[in-house]
Amino acid sequence: MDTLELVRLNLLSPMVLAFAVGVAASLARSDLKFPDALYVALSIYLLLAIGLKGGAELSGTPAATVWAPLLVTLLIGTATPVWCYAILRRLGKLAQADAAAIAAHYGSVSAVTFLAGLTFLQRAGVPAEGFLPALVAVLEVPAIIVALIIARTATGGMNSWAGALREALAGKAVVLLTGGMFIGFLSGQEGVAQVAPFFIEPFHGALTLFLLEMGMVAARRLRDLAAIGPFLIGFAIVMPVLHGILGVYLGTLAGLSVGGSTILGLLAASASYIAAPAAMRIALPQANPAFYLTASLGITFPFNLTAGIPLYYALARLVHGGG
Amino acid sequence: MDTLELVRLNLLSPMVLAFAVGVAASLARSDLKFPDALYVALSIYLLLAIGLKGGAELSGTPAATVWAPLLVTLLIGTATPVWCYAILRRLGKLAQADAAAIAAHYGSVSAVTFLAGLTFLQRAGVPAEGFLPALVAVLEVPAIIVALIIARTATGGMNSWAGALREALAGKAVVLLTGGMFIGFLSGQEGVAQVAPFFIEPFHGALTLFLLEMGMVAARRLRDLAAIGPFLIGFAIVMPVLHGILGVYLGTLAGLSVGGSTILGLLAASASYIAAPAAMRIALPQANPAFYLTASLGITFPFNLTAGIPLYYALARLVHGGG
Amino acid sequence: MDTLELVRLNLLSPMVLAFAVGVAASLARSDLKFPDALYVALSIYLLLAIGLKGGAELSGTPAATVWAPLLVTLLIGTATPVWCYAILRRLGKLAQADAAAIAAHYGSVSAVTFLAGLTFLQRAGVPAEGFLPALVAVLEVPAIIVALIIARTATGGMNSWAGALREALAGKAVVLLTGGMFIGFLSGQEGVAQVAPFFIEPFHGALTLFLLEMGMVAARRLRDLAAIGPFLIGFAIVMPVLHGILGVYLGTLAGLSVGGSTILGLLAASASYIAAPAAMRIALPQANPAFYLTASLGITFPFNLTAGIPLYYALARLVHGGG
Amino acid sequence: MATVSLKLVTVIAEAVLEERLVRALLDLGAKGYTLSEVRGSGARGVRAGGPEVNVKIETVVSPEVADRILAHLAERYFAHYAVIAYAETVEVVCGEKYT
Amino acid sequence: MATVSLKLVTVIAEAVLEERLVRALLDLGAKGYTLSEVRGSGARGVRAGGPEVNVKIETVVSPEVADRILAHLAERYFAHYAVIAYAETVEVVCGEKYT
Amino acid sequence: MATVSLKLVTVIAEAVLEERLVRALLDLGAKGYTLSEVRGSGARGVRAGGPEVNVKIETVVSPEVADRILAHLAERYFAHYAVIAYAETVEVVCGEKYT
Ligand SMILES: Nc1ncnc2c1ncn2[C@@H]1O[C@H](COP(=O)(O)O)[C@@H](O)[C@H]1O
Ligand SMILES: Nc1ncnc2c1ncn2[C@@H]1O[C@H](COP(=O)(O)O)[C@@H](O)[C@H]1O
Ligand SMILES: Nc1ncnc2c1ncn2[C@@H]1O[C@H](COP(=O)(O)O)[C@@H](O)[C@H]1O
Ligand code: NA
Ligand code: NA
Ligand code: NA
Repeated sequence: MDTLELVRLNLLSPMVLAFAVGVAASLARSDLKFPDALYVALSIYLLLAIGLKGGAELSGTPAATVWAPLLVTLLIGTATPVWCYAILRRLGKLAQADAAAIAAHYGSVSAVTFLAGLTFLQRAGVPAEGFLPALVAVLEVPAIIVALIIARTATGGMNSWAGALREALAGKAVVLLTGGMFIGFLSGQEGVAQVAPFFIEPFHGALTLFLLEMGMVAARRLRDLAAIGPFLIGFAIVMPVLHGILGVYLGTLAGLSVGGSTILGLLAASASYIAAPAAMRIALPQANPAFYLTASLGITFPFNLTAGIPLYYALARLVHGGG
Repeated sequence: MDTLELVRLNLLSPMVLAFAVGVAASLARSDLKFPDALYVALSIYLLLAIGLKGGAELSGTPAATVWAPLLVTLLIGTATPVWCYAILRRLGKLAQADAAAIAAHYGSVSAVTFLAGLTFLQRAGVPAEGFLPALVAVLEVPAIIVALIIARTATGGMNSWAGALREALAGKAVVLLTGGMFIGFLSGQEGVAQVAPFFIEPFHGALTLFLLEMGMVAARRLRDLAAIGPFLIGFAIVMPVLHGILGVYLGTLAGLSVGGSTILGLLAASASYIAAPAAMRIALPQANPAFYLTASLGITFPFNLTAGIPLYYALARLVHGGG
Repeated sequence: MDTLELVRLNLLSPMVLAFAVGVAASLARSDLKFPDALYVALSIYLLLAIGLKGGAELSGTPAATVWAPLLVTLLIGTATPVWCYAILRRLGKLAQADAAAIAAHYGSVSAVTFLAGLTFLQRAGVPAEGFLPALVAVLEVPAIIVALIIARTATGGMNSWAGALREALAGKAVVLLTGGMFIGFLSGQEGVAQVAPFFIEPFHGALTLFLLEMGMVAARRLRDLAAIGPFLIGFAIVMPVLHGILGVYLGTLAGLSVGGSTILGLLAASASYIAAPAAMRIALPQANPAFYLTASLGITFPFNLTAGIPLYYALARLVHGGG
Repeated sequence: MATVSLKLVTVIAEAVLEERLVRALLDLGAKGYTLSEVRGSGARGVRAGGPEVNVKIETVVSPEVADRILAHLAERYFAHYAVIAYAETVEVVCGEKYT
Repeated sequence: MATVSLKLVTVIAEAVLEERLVRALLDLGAKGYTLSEVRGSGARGVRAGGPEVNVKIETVVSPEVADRILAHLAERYFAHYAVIAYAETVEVVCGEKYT
Repeated sequence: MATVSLKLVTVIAEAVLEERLVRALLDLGAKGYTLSEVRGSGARGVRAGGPEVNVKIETVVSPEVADRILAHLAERYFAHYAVIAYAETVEVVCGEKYT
């Protein structure tokens, strides 16, 4: 399959099309509105499902193949926020709190982007390691901690440092992912088979429905686009690509397959919009949410969903000597 | 299968039985209550699913077979509200606003009735054209526009004419149906296959659950029965039958199969209870909702669900020379 | 399979593990929170689904095999609250209202416990009668009535006696179970097959998700543990075991299989936490909810879920001469 | 804008009482009410186990009806049920609608 | 604690009007609003069929803006739509934020 | 009906603060609270992107506690967080329950 074909395959997937429909509905000012409860229910479902599946596959994976990917993931989670902060301060001239908050978002991870990536690989017939959800869980929190340490060092005082930390670690995304992995790991393939008609088979459809809503949310964020300025818009596209290259490369070094390296690239490239915003509102309220939400949700998320996924896959094939 | 057998098949379907349970629960004043979010989530799901399926099948249909059914559907959507208005004014002596509002409802369409019809055909083993959901989307809005034009001509002033129109066109039913068709059309059979365990296979079950709630809603409307008077009660049963005959006949002319003609009859016979009420509340607030809601939701909907579906099917077989 | 293996099979099922994750999330004070609408939607789904399945299987069952199990179930429902009340008054020295309210809970039944039991049997490959859901419906209400009669006799006056009764009979659990059975019975195996991808196949997964939430709810109840005292804690463990033995024995007498006897034991052992609490709050508001909710939800439910199910199964095998 | 002074009575109660309280308000002379689902916790916290699920019922009524409602609640509900109630004065347009 | 007296205007209206009413409030000078989903029933009960789905919009404004809002609602909405509104005095911290 | 005059303090705040604010209210002397999920938008609109998800916390307290709550909020939250608060006088039955 050549690159154009991959892009087409991705753009014409139900997921990406549903995202587009959501954007269009929002721009047409439709009265279509997902109940909050549906949005929350779908995210609970998706996170738990991905954990379950990952846990079940982890139960059959020798520890030897897992430690290297885990390590590079941890490395990515702690290093990326550092240089994001430096770039945002030096080149972007952003205030300390704003820079730290954005750094937290780009160092952390978006679970939905991850799911979209897995679905792409599946459609393209590319296998990927089963334990990848574990990497999502590992990548979620470190960047938030690093960014808060930076902010504290830079600004001195800070509200509710400990509280923010505890909440990030016991945050729902982490609890559902690790909880799902725990269930999947202990009940094994056989246990997961029993719940597969609920958690595994309808998964892509539920993700499609969720992306319709994400499209509406992302479109609303775009109204703030003018406020965030050209530098941040550029940052929200260039930075994911750089992180994507890094992730693909480190993933390959750590022994991941083409599919796995694609996903690690995508994880590195993705920006959080669940765990990080909540932590930032509590610990760094002086940081302007219009900056980090518009960048991560309005720009980086759609970018990765549409262009990023096939790009990192093409890169992974290149690095693996295929392509 | 003879007519009695068809009626039995329809009445003993899980859908219709669930509707009956809903009615009974409401009459028994049970504390069973669907959360609003569940009701909304189920309607989002149903509309999107039907659009998806229709879109995927449309992608394989030559335009030549589609234009005639689309045209007669448009005809039905613009003509039926005109005579409904005349009948309601002349024979029913209703106020102008009330007559126009009811005409909008009976000219428009009920997506759930449509779904019940498809499910009936499937159980009876009768094939139907895949592009029928497109007809639902086409039939949704024109009657609302026509009725508002009539009301404006008749009464002079009117609130928020343009607003009501825009909202009808960007209303959630239209957006989800056309959005679903867009996704289904572009991602094709293969794309829809990926989401089938969510959108296609569990479909009838979700519809059954939804009809349980619809039964409770319809039963609540029946409490207003006394207020609406015998004329409107008769209208709510006779008019669907007349529209059903027209729809079956025009559908057959337009080249639809027995199944397709049944559905077009059912569409013509059905009365809106999502798009039309919202538009009427905004543009014609002086029209009494007890009239149009009780007629469409309390009488016509149950009538079509139980008696109408097998009736229009029997008609379609007759018109097609079977029977 | 020996007993240890059964315990392991049960503890490592996705359901029980999900319950444990819910407990852990609550203890870690995670911000994970199910929307109320999701909780309600899942309980509607589970009750309706179990009714549907039971009704469809009942349609093929000769009345002769059903009457004896129904009779012993009715017997259990009316007798258990009587001795519960006596024990709670004599040995526990509880106030009349408190004793009556707790008796109502332990005489009634927990539908989720029932579902967990069925799932266990299925995993263990043990067949069970299809009509068992009918027993749940029958066991739901009598204990509530008996306990209210006791309370009325003991205390004289009582609020809203008739209202509480009507509400118990038209309560949502009863309506959904019997409504589902009605639908399943009339539409038969063929009708249920049409909705199976929604109501039957994803069932275990939905139950797993529900148990995650139940874990969080149960853990919150445990905070009141100190308030309820050692007697009630003991009662909440010993009483289920005694009722479980009784249920298994009577079930065997009534001609139930090993699987069916296990379930009847489990039903007798389980304590209500939907129908009974609502009825008690209305009819016996002076009874302290901390007592009956903590006992039934915080102790008996987890006990039955983890230890009770394999225990009653082992008993049933013993009584049936297997083991 | 010509307004009339009326009483806004707010009742917060455990959810099982919803139907009963609404009926009582209307029987006592309220012409309408507005209801929302809330959570809360109070001095008694009879149901405990985390914030409790309550309903909040608000009704705009004449001072006399307000008095009757508060008296009725105090007599019938306050002792055993989780119910609180308070009244305040509000300025209403189209006052005739509420009496 | 230094506080300022302002007006809290509460509007309860059928849900389809949400967008229109919010726009009207902001046009008339409100600087913010808070909205919740409620159910209710009133003297007219135009939509009937059980409790109706409404929105409740609350806005803290200066007395003049409050007056303008009530007048606007009375003129444009009260006749045909299911809408009620009332105002009351509240003590606000950081009063400058609302005017 | 014998009633007591107390203060109803209403706090509207971004949802992440829920737990913190509830704890603060109880620490400052409130004996109970009622909480609902609302949406809204304000002068600062810090989180923007359409109406924001907030919580509304209402608590009936003595005038002194009301004052302490408003002062605490003004000091700790108003600068950086999306929080507004106001107090009004309400007539309460069974006033002893709130103090
Ligand atoms: N001081 C208070 N302020 C606001 N709401 C309260 C207060 N006290 C109690 N409530 C509400 O009334 C309900 C019942 O209170 P209680 O009967 O004390 O448990 C609680 O769940 C709260 O929603
Ligand atoms: N007296 C009242 N007190 C509180 N809310 C009311 C009252 N009357 C009407 N409402 C609310 O306003 C809505 C419209 O009232 P109406 O136009 O009379 O049907 C109702 O659905 C209620 O939510
Ligand atoms: N004038 C107002 N009236 C009512 N609610 C307001 C007002 N201003 C702000 N709010 C509420 O307070 C929240 C935070 O406001 P702000 O900090 O100005 O963004 C908003 O989301 C609204 O829910
Ligand atoms: Na990242
Ligand atoms: Na029609
Ligand atoms: Na029992």
